[in-house]
Amino acid sequence: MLEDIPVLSLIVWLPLLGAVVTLLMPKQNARLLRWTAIVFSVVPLVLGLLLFASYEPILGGGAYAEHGTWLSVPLNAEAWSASQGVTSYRLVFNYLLGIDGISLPLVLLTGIVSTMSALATVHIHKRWKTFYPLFLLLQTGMYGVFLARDVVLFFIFFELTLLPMFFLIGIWGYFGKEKAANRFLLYNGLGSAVMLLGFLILIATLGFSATQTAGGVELVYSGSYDTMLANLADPNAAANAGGAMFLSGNLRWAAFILLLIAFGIKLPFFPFHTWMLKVHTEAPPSVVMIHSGILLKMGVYGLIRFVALLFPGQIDSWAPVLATLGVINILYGAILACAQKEFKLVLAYSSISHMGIVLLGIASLNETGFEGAIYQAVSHGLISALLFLIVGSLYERTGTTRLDELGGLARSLPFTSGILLTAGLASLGLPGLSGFIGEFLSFLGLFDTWKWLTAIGVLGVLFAAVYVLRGVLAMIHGPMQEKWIGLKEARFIEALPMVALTALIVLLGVYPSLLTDLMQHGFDGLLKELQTRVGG
Amino acid sequence: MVSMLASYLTLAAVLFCIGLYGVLTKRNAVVVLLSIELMLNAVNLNLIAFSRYGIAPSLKGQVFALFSMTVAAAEAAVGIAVLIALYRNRATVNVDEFDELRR
Amino acid sequence: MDRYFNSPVSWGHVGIFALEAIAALAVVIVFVTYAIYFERKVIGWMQFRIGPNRTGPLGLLQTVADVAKLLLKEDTIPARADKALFILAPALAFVPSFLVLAIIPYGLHLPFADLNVGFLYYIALSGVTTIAIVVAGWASNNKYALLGGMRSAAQMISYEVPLVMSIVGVTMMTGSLNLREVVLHQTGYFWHWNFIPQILGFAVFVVAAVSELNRTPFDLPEAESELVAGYHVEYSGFRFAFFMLSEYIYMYAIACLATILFLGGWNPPFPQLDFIPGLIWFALKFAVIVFFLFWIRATLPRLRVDQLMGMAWKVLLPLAILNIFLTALGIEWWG
Amino acid sequence: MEKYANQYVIVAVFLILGIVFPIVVLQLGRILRPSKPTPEKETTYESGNDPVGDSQIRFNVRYYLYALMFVVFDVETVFLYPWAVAYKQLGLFALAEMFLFVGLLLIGLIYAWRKKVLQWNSI
Amino acid sequence: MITTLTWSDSWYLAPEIVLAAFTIALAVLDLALPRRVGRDVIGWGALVGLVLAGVFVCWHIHDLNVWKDAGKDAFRNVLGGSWRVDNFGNLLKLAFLGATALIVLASLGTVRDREVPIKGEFYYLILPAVIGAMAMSSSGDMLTMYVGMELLSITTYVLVAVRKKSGQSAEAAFKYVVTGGTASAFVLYGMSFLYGVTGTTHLASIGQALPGALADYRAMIYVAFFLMIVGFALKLALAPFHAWAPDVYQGAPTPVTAFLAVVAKGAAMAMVYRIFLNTAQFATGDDSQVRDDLFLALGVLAAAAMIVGIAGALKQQNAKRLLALSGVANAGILLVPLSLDLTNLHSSLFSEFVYYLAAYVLMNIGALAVLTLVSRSSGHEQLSAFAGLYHRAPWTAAAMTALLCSLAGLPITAGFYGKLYILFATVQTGEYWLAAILLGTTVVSYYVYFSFIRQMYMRGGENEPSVRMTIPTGVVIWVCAAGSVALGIFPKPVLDWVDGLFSLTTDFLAR
Repeated sequence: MLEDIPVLSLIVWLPLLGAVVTLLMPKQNARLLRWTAIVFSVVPLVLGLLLFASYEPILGGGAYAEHGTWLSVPLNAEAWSASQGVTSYRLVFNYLLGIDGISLPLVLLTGIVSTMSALATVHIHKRWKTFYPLFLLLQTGMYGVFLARDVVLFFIFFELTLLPMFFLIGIWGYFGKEKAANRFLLYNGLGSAVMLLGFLILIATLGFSATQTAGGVELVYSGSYDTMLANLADPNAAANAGGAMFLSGNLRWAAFILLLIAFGIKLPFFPFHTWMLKVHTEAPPSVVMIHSGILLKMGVYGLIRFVALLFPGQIDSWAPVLATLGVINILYGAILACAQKEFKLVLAYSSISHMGIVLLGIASLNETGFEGAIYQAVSHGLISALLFLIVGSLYERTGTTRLDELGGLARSLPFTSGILLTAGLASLGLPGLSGFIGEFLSFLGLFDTWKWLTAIGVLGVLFAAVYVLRGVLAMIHGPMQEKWIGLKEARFIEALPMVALTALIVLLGVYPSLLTDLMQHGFDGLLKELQTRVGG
Repeated sequence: MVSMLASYLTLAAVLFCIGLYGVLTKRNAVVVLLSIELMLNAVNLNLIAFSRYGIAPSLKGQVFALFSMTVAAAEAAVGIAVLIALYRNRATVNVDEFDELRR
Repeated sequence: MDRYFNSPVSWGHVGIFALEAIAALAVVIVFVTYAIYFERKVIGWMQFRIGPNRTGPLGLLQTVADVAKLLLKEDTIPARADKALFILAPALAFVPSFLVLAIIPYGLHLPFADLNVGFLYYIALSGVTTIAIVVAGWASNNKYALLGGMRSAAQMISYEVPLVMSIVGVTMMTGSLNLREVVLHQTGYFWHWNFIPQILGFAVFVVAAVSELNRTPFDLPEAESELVAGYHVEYSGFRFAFFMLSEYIYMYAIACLATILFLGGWNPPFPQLDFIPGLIWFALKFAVIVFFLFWIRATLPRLRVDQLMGMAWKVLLPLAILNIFLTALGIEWWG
Repeated sequence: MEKYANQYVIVAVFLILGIVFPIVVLQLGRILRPSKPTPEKETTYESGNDPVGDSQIRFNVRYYLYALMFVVFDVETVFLYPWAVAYKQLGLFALAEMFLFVGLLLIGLIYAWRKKVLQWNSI
Repeated sequence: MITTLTWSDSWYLAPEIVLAAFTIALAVLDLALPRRVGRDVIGWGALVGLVLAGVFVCWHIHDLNVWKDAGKDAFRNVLGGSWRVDNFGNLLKLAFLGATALIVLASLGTVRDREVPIKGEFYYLILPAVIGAMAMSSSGDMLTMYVGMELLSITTYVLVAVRKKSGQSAEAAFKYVVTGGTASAFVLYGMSFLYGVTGTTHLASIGQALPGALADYRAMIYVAFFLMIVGFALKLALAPFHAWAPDVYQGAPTPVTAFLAVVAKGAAMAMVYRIFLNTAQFATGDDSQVRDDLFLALGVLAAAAMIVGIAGALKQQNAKRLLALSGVANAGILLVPLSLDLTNLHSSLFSEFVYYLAAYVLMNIGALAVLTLVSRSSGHEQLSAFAGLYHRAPWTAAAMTALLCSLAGLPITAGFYGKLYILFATVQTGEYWLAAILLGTTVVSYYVYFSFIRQMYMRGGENEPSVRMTIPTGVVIWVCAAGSVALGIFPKPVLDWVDGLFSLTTDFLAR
């Protein structure tokens, strides 16, 4: 049944349709706008779940690819046609959507977190008619990123997330919102620029294909991911054969490093992380849910899809570097998180730390590690979404999220505090909750190759216990403050996502193969390639 | 004849440089306009020298010079007109004082 | 003459040309001397006076005496004048006026510099005199002089435009700017002379030329009644003489040009009369023009300054352009 | 071409003579004429009044406007001459072109006229 | 041999002749109309003239297509080759005419007596400027090009100074005259050397003669080209020769600023393309040293312009100066395709150029039209004039956002694709440093352009006066915004069209 409808396109474009629909609605009716947004967030989620249900890992998701030529730009062919009978010489941007074990979990994550975040938009108090279109546009961008199988398309969706985020942070954020928005824009803009350069190198070398048609030769440059993989594998392809379009070793390294930096900024790596702190503290909670829950995962996805899968040789030799970076991230994030007085910052630094674990997973270069990385990404997405949901709901009631001003909330807000505690425990990697599985798989993968680094990394996880418990406990226990007595417990519309997310976290914690099964075959090609390298 | 060409070209180059120097350093707006004319005249000299003693002498250079003279005249006319308008506003022709547009 | 032109340049040529130039200078000085005399006489007659009659027979030496007086007169330079420019101005006025004479062909075999640019050469050089006049007015540091100089500049540049344009018709008919060829083109009966087909151009030329000469009725720059003497109010002695000299040389040149461009140069009015040397015909026509110039000086009052400027731009210029159109059409129609 | 240079030799000779003549005559005059300068003689002549202020003032803008007009029209006539010289060889279309050209000039003139540039209101 | 204009030639010059005729007619009309009659009618007349000229250009394109289908060369040499009717010129002419039409239309809605006191002049002086621009893009001879360039320059000098009473306007005009004059002197000086080496001013003949001359007069050829490069850099306001641009753009009336930024710049760019492709591209084969040096110099200039332009715009508080500096950067981008090697792989430089030019036309004119509206309501041209535009005029703010996205090069807009093609070309030819600079400046430009967005959406503006929109200006703004987005979503038809019309061999190599 799913084969008959363009399900991937629907997932991508339905939120955009929703954006258009909200634009047509009356300005003052916040409730109508919100529910429309929720509906248009739920539908893609449902489609994603259907996909999940019918997904057969062994096929690698091939059944759900959607092909189409989107733009076919003519390049002036005279110079070539004169000599080689070329009839058509074009730069083609494909509309290629596809899904596999790597992207499906992230698509699901996007659906879940977006829906929850849409529910959490009750905290938004102004300019709804601008908010919801942007919010939905952002979703289109995110789905597109995870589903695009053409680098240009990927890039466009990637950029498409920038603009709405800029507005969402800049208009609805807190006091330093403009600065946060600027910083977000500049860092991510830089990241996407670097990425584009890397992609263009790929297109100019790997994206080239010549087909013999009836009329003559047709030369095409395209950003198709599959073409790239095919060209990489084919020793006779122009990219490997020398000449003008030769992907030389240096070029390979250049593209590798460019893409590493691009996705590293998004992830974020240690020196590029400052923008993220601002966003975490200044953006409104529902936006941070998306940002921390999904946008950071775009970095993970990109690292795996474009850095690891396309450059096995390079990543092979740089695995120690990546692992070191990962360990730095873990320790740096963890140590600084211990020192923060602002709960949002604790969470922000913990994100850095958790992303370090993802890096470790990737650096391990084995299936377990990769699975761990993605698992960790999904799980962190859910956990941080939940945490920020709670933060948002607390902030609405208390007007602060500073640790020293809060305390003893457990008495006035028992339900919220309970969820907060669960989320905190998940975040620090308590077995039985999803956080544990991701960390465990990543370390397990890495342990095969880098035992010492693993050990240091695990040390970081111990810190996690310190900062999470310090933060959470400071808020829910401790001396009860007078002014927090009369606080109202979470409303239904807030409680619903909290419960849902908690349930998912528990589910993933106890039933990990729900996701790992999906990923089974996602890395086959890469691993084979690595094996030949290591072996030969 | 080649030496003739060289001397004309040198003269033109000197004139051009004087003109350029004037444009860049002179404080009186009228002198600046004069300097531009000097540069254009250097070019005319060049063109005419080439058209007579050039590697491939042809009349085109003279025609070109004619056009360039006309254009230079028109340019000077507009330049002076603008300067008059400016003078009416500022009562000075010192280019250092044309600083209302700040960066 | 011709054979000099057809052989390469040598010092010998330079010598001969120098003699020629000196001859021209002598002729011009004699002309100026007696033109002034003649002018005073003519005006005198027209105003029922006698004119100069004391110095020499019939007063013939009057101008000579005047020149001698100027030569011996004390030369004062005002203390507040700009000395360098003050001294430069008269020479600057004279040099181009003299240079103009280099191109005037008096006869078929008596050309001086036979330049292809012909008339343009005259225009270019006479423009320099305008500068000299402005310089004189400026350097004197005298209010009358400055006004005179500025007026003179405005007037001369204004009238230069119709003057130049009035010749376009002649050029179109001739197909050359070369003065000798202009004359050769007018060979034949006197109705082949340009002044009949180019009557409009001729009229514009004459009016503009008179104005270019700063002569009455267009002598605003030196209008005695308002500006005392205009730009040369501070000049005395021989410096003053040089301004006068150049003014009269221009008169000479314009008369020659009018003869050449419109009155057929050295051509006789009827080809049958060509036994009389061309030089005589030239001189006759020249004399008529010169007389005409004196005549209008004696009879016409001076224009007001706005009338003067208006006339150049609003009357002469459109007429000159009209003349170009008519000439072009005429050539299309009648070949 | 070489022979044509003769014509300019004449011009050069006239130029030299034109420069030499005033110098010679003025030097000659210096020998002959008296020179007894007094401050009275060297005052600027303003009909017997003592001169007030400097006379080297800025020109009225009006003069610049005329200068502009002159530059425009005089230079345009430069283009008329080559056309006029070659007119008989050019044919009817050249006539149309020149009508256009001169027509443009005329419009310029009318423009100046309407904008009262030609109205002389200075002394 | 005397080559004169013939009646058949006048058909090829029809667009220019139409414009000239309209100029004259409108000038006369302006003189004849009594003072109290509004001058809008002249503006509409100018618009009609522009459209008519555009129709003739399209007609030419059609003719050329017919010839091409018939197997003939798709170009025509007119007046002994000094004028070329080819699709390079035709496409650019369309761009210039369209841009000018937009500007005229926008100013019909906004030009107030304060902005341009003598409106009639403004409308009919813009037409000869366009003729100049068209001559620059359509000439096959340096002489004609030069005359076109000066026609454009001199009319724009006047246009900049058209606010007679404003000291700013006059000051800007004077600066423009000085730099413009110096630039022409440089260009002309370079041309004179090129002429001296080859004995001709006809571009194609120069191209043929240069390889021979290269052996003996190498130094002179270098001098010629580098002088021209300096001149053009001045004209195009490429860094480090851009200092005049912000002053002039700020001082000029906004419609004139738009014209300078778009048409004047585009025309100079067209001239650079024509001259360099026709002549400097000569040294193929053994001795490509000169060519490599020249194109490297162009690349360096482009890079410098991008960097300096955006860096200067970073701290700019005056919206017009900011757009001027962004224009500097954009000129750099427009120059990039030319500076790249013309190889088997990269031969689509013209499509890249013309597409980005079209994008630039739309986004710049749109942004300046919005600026006119906004500055009129706020009374100044600082960035803060945009404060809270979202509240005051939400639709205009939305349009401006689209335009700014295009300027910044965000998907999916014309600016994005324009940059993408150019970037792809740089990568194709292996000029990674240029790609890096282009990308780096693009990132910085986000900050620059988003400062408008910050003002519009994130600053209060409830107390500011509301923005009064007029229909023509509104039309222009929306045409530009919609065009920017539409070109971004459907670049293919445009590029297919350009690619089908333009041909390197016909337009640049055929003599």
